[in-house]
Amino acid sequence: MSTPSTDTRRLFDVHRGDAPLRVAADRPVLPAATLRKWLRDMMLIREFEVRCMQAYQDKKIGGFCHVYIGQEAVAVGCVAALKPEDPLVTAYRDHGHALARGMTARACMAEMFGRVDGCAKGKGGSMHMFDKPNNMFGGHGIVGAQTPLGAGLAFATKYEDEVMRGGTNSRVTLCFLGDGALNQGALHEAMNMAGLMDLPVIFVVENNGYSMGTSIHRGTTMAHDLKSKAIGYGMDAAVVEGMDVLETYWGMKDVVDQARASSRPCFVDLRCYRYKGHSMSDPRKYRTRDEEEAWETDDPIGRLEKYMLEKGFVTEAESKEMLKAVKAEVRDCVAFADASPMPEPGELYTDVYMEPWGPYPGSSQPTFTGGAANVPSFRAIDPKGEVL
Amino acid sequence: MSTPSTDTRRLFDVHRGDAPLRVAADRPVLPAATLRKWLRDMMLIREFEVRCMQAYQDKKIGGFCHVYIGQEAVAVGCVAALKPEDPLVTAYRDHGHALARGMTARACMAEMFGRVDGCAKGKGGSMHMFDKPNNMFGGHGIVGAQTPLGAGLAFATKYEDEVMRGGTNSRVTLCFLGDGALNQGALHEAMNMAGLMDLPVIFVVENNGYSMGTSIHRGTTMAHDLKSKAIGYGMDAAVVEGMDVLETYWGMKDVVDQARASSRPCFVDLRCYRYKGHSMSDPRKYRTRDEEEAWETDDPIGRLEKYMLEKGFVTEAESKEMLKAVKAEVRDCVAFADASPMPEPGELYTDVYMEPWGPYPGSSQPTFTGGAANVPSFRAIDPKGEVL
Amino acid sequence: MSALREIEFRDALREAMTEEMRRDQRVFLLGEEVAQYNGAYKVSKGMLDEFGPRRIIDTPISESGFAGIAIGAAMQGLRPIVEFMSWSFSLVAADPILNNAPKMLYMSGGQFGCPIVFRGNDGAGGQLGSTHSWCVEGLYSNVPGVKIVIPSCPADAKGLMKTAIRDDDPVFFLESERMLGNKGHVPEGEYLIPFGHAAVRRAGKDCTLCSWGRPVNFCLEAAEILAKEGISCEVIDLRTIRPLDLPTVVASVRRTNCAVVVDQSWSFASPGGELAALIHKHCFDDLDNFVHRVHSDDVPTPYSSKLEQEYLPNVRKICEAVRAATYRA
Amino acid sequence: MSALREIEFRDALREAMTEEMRRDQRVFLLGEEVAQYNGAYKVSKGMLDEFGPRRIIDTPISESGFAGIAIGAAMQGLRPIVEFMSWSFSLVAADPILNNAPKMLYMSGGQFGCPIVFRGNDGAGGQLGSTHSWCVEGLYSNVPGVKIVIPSCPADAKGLMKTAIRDDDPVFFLESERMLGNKGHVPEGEYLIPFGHAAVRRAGKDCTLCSWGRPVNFCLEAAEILAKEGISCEVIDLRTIRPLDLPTVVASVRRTNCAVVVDQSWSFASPGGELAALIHKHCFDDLDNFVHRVHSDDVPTPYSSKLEQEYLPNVRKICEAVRAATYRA
Ligand SMILES: Cc1ncc(C[n+]2csc(CCOP(=O)(O)OP(=O)(O)O)c2C)c(N)n1
Ligand SMILES: Cc1ncc(C[n+]2csc(CCOP(=O)(O)OP(=O)(O)O)c2C)c(N)n1
Ligand SMILES: [Mg+2]
Ligand SMILES: [Mg+2]
Repeated sequence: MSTPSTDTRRLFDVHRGDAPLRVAADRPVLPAATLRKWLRDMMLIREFEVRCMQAYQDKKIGGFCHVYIGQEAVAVGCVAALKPEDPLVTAYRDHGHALARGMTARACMAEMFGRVDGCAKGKGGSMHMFDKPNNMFGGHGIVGAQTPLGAGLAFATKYEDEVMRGGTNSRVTLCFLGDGALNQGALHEAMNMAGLMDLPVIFVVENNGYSMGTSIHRGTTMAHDLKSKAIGYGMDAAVVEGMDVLETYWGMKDVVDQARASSRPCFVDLRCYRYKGHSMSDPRKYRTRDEEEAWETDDPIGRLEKYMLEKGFVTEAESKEMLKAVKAEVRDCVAFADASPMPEPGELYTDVYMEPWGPYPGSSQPTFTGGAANVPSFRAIDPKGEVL
Repeated sequence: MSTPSTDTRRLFDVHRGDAPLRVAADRPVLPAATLRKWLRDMMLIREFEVRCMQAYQDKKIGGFCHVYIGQEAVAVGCVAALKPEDPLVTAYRDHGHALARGMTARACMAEMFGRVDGCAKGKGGSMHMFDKPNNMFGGHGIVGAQTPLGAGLAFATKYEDEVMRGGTNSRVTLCFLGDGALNQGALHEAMNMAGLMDLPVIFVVENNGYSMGTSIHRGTTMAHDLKSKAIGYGMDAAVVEGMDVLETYWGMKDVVDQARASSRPCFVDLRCYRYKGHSMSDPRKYRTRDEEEAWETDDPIGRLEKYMLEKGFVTEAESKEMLKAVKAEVRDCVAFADASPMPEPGELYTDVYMEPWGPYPGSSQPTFTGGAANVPSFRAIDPKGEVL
Repeated sequence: MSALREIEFRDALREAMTEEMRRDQRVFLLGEEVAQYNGAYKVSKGMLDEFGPRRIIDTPISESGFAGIAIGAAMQGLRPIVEFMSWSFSLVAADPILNNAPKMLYMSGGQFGCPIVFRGNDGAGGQLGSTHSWCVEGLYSNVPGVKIVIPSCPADAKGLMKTAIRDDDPVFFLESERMLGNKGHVPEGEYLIPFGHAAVRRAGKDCTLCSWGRPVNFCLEAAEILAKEGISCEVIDLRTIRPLDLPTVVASVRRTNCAVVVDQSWSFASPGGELAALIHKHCFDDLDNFVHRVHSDDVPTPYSSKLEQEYLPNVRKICEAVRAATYRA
Repeated sequence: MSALREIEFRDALREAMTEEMRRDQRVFLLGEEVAQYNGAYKVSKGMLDEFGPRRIIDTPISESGFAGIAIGAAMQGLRPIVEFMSWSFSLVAADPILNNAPKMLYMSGGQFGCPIVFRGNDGAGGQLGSTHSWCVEGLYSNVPGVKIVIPSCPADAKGLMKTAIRDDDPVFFLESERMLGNKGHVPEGEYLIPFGHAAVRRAGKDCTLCSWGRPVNFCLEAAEILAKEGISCEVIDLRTIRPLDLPTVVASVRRTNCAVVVDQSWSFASPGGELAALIHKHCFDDLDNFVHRVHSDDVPTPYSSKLEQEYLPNVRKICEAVRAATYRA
């Protein structure tokens, strides 16, 4: 029952309760080249998303389009804490993860334009970015649906290592989810099983404080202490800062290293903010401009840039140059996507089955082309044991 | 990943971690008449279930049959803590709850025999016992499915009181679930919403330590401290003893009274044991005879009887008489069920819709009989606004 | 006759809900973003202001949970309206909506009904991709105990929604994101449209076109084109597929001797396939050709606009099917 | 020819799984009670002993969770077999099995397939009541991207299961609690039965009886009875309904000019309805009567034994349908 007291929960303050640990200051200074890459990657994501918004207005991109602006440090910092062979899976706000993981801006943009050169030939779209070579197991459109998949990826890497190769666990799976996904039952089933089966999966809640127009306090109990949700599954939990890529990296590195060593799951409350609306059609009436500005002044890109300037890892000129190069890359990817052809109608009927028996609009003729056709054809045995 | 360490979890020891509070000793002595009713109710459930097992062997009862032997104190103690108008909903192991709530043994047994005099005319069966006059909202066959329903019943009672009548909450809903249901996502969605919406629902986990052949430690993380699962939803939680009806009653009374006063949900880890197998076909190889015997010596019926003898609330002769009467009642209900006719084939087609438009094997003729037929028939408007 | 009032499909839905909520305190609305956000698609715009947060209720993203809560509330006598932002998200709630709601009355031997309306967007919404473009009638219409309503125009949306809310059984009400902005005449004043009564949207003599929901509009467009080719189509809008107004269809096919079924769901084991089989049964001696069918192609919904257009039932495909069915191909 | 080996349906399934697990380390089995309990229905009896707890895995009662875990594992290259104790419990996992598994390949543009077998008991198990008696093919066969196998006898169960495990696509394998104890000849040695190849179980000339799964056995009984009345039935066991071996059906109906479809699911929008519509389409000029259909009645499954018997497709109903279809009623 919504009671009047509900209204007081409307305030966005994920930072009630435990504040994220700040650990970066105690850690070694990272190589300049590493930070330059991160800066560039964050710029790329930001510029990419800005262009997406334009392209969406221009009706080049269809469907829903959820941009990642403001959360760049999360994708970049988390991916940096992984090895390339560690699987990653996420929800529908997935462009940032795809790019951070190494998908080219061209393949990503072409996908959103629905073109053949998209990562999924234009069949998946904005919410469903898959990139096998980069161990990116997709964006997933149904809230929470990726969380059992994440546990399954962890299960599989461990099974491969331990059962098939007789070794020990070597990979950790990162499974991102939004704070809204905390309330989907699938997550809880996945967390319990991850805990029981000792699966090296990290559930990273990108806690940007809102699911669409619902502030986390209106939709999620114990929003001020999400770790409490992990405790019920006997799982380790951490609160990590997501608006500062150094903090994100170091915080996540601890978590990832520990999960790899222990082969156990972990839950991360990763504090961040999305600057834009939920999707293109969201006027953000559920929060104040003040709140937005407060977060935007704490911008992760500006922060890293400042740090690097201070450390002398980059000059202002270099940084400008970098941004220029990134902008060029994004312009290029838009041009590329624009030039890429629409898929032929015949593409409708491919990728439905690995071993197809179609296409068959209106009927369904078994036309085997794959493995099953090559097996000894044992047509039928009647119930009395006679081969017909 | 199942690791060798799993095996150590196989031991059945729900009593690791918090032991249930024992509170009854500090409470007033209850009237003899009350306790006599409880003793009789527990005897009735036990004898009823013994007869069910026989009738199942005799193939008078079909399908699955899950008996409640050993858990009698739970149903009787919990129901005693309720008011008659408080809704109750449970899972498929539901005969005990139905009887404790006031369903006649006749209606219950006839239902299991699939006869017209069953509580659902033989259509529901053992797992689906509904009794509207007694506010028993069913046994439910799908593990966990009743938990959102329980939250919904609590929502409705509160809505009726507060929105429709302008009063304050007056009723509490009891929602039973097995320990196996802890791992169904639906429960977690229901708990979160109950917490958010301040629903006066009590989730009573009948923690008998096993879901089929799976000991709770093999299927559920944090089995030694289930309260931890409630904490993630900001919900009160209690551990209550289920093998002693006085403890169950007083423990649950505290919980129920508090939920009624606060109009808030609560989670109860109610410790008990089922003496028999999961269903009729279960040989119980997953646990030792020793374990079973240890629990059976702590029998709730024997315990109450002993207490009452000590207090002089009942004599040995009276208690024997009571058992005899109960046995007669159960024999009678079996005879009644046996004599009750099988439903006519036409019953197949009733109770599908309140406002029916069938039966229609193979076709579907709209034959309105209910409210919708009585509305002004506004046949059609074409898209241009002309009434055709 | 004064100027006809034209309103959007979403407004028609809102009028129906609002009128019924004023009339009956037991009715309430719950779902994601229905209250403070005024509805993801603005169907419930302003309803929080009128009815307050106890009757217009925002929920977390817990379809299984809130569908189940609504069912429990309905068992206790309330009359919930559950908004699924999209029916595509109802798969996570398949158990409560299919295993609880439609069977409660039967399993309880008539004791507990479920007067409840589940509603939301169904079908392709425009490049939403595979996970978000379900036509759930392809799955759910198999299940007895539910009533399924799929309106094609604002006037029907209102009249059918009011009937749905007053109906004592669980009603699945399937809207379309692509139609919410469609404007149409909606009469002033109260009216209800009974379930199981098809509307003949256009009279014709050569071929009976049967459809429901959004594709009805494509059928009307196709009929216009085909009329110019000399093929006269009768367009029947079934409005509800459970119950299904077979008599109206059969009467028409007995005159036209030809039928084409247009159904947005996948073909295999679909309501369209069912209707085709039923027409064959009841018009066996009347048909000059087999019943032709137009469906979404039997593949997951593609994202790319061109593919999606090709995938969905469209005017071209309908015209082709009618030409083939009437031997004018 | 030496004495034919007869084993139970459950043993046939186990042989198939065991052989494939010996052959391919990527194959593993998970589900409720499959390991220590040896399977709720003893299908996996002894497999824990042979393969150990890392490949035969007990799960909590979390269908959505473990189905999703299996799908994730399949994306990574493993080949899980998921046991649903009953397909009735798969409704809580509808989203992963319908929205993830069958669409992954498409949504990823061919990058990630899901080589996975979901298996378990389907259909009425004998007085299990409304919630536990689903024929999920009535719902799930609408969905492209899955393959659906419904064997009727132990030999097929083995050969089709082996094909299912080797298949690179998600396969829904529907067993029947009522058949697990059925004995039948199962050849020694390895064999696989390809999908999409129907078996003609009995040759006949007056009427084509089409079915799959358990009711095939009723059709054979009915054919025996009808033969005595002078009606010669051809009984076709489709074995898989996605893919559907339409050519075999059509060839038969072109000879018999009469068809009856027997499908255990509810009638509306069912695979049986689909097959009827397809027969009408492909045999329009051959049929002497409309395709008759036998289904479960369009009501929730009743508990009472007598009602349940009446509710299900049974020999009497099949005989009546054939007599009506052949104008001998
Ligand atoms: C099961 C389901 N229900 C509803 C939706 C619609 N929906 C898409 S995103 C979203 C909000 C999710 O918020 P959150 O998880 O916090 O992620 P964020 O948008 O903040 O990244 C909703 C309700 C969906 N996709 N799936
Ligand atoms: C969703 C679902 N999965 C599986 C089952 C099969 N099943 C019925 S009871 C049961 C065990 C439940 O154990 P628990 O919840 O502890 O209740 P108890 O039997 O101990 O009373 C299982 C697995 C089911 N009914 N529903
Ligand atoms: Mg969020
Ligand atoms: Mg238990």
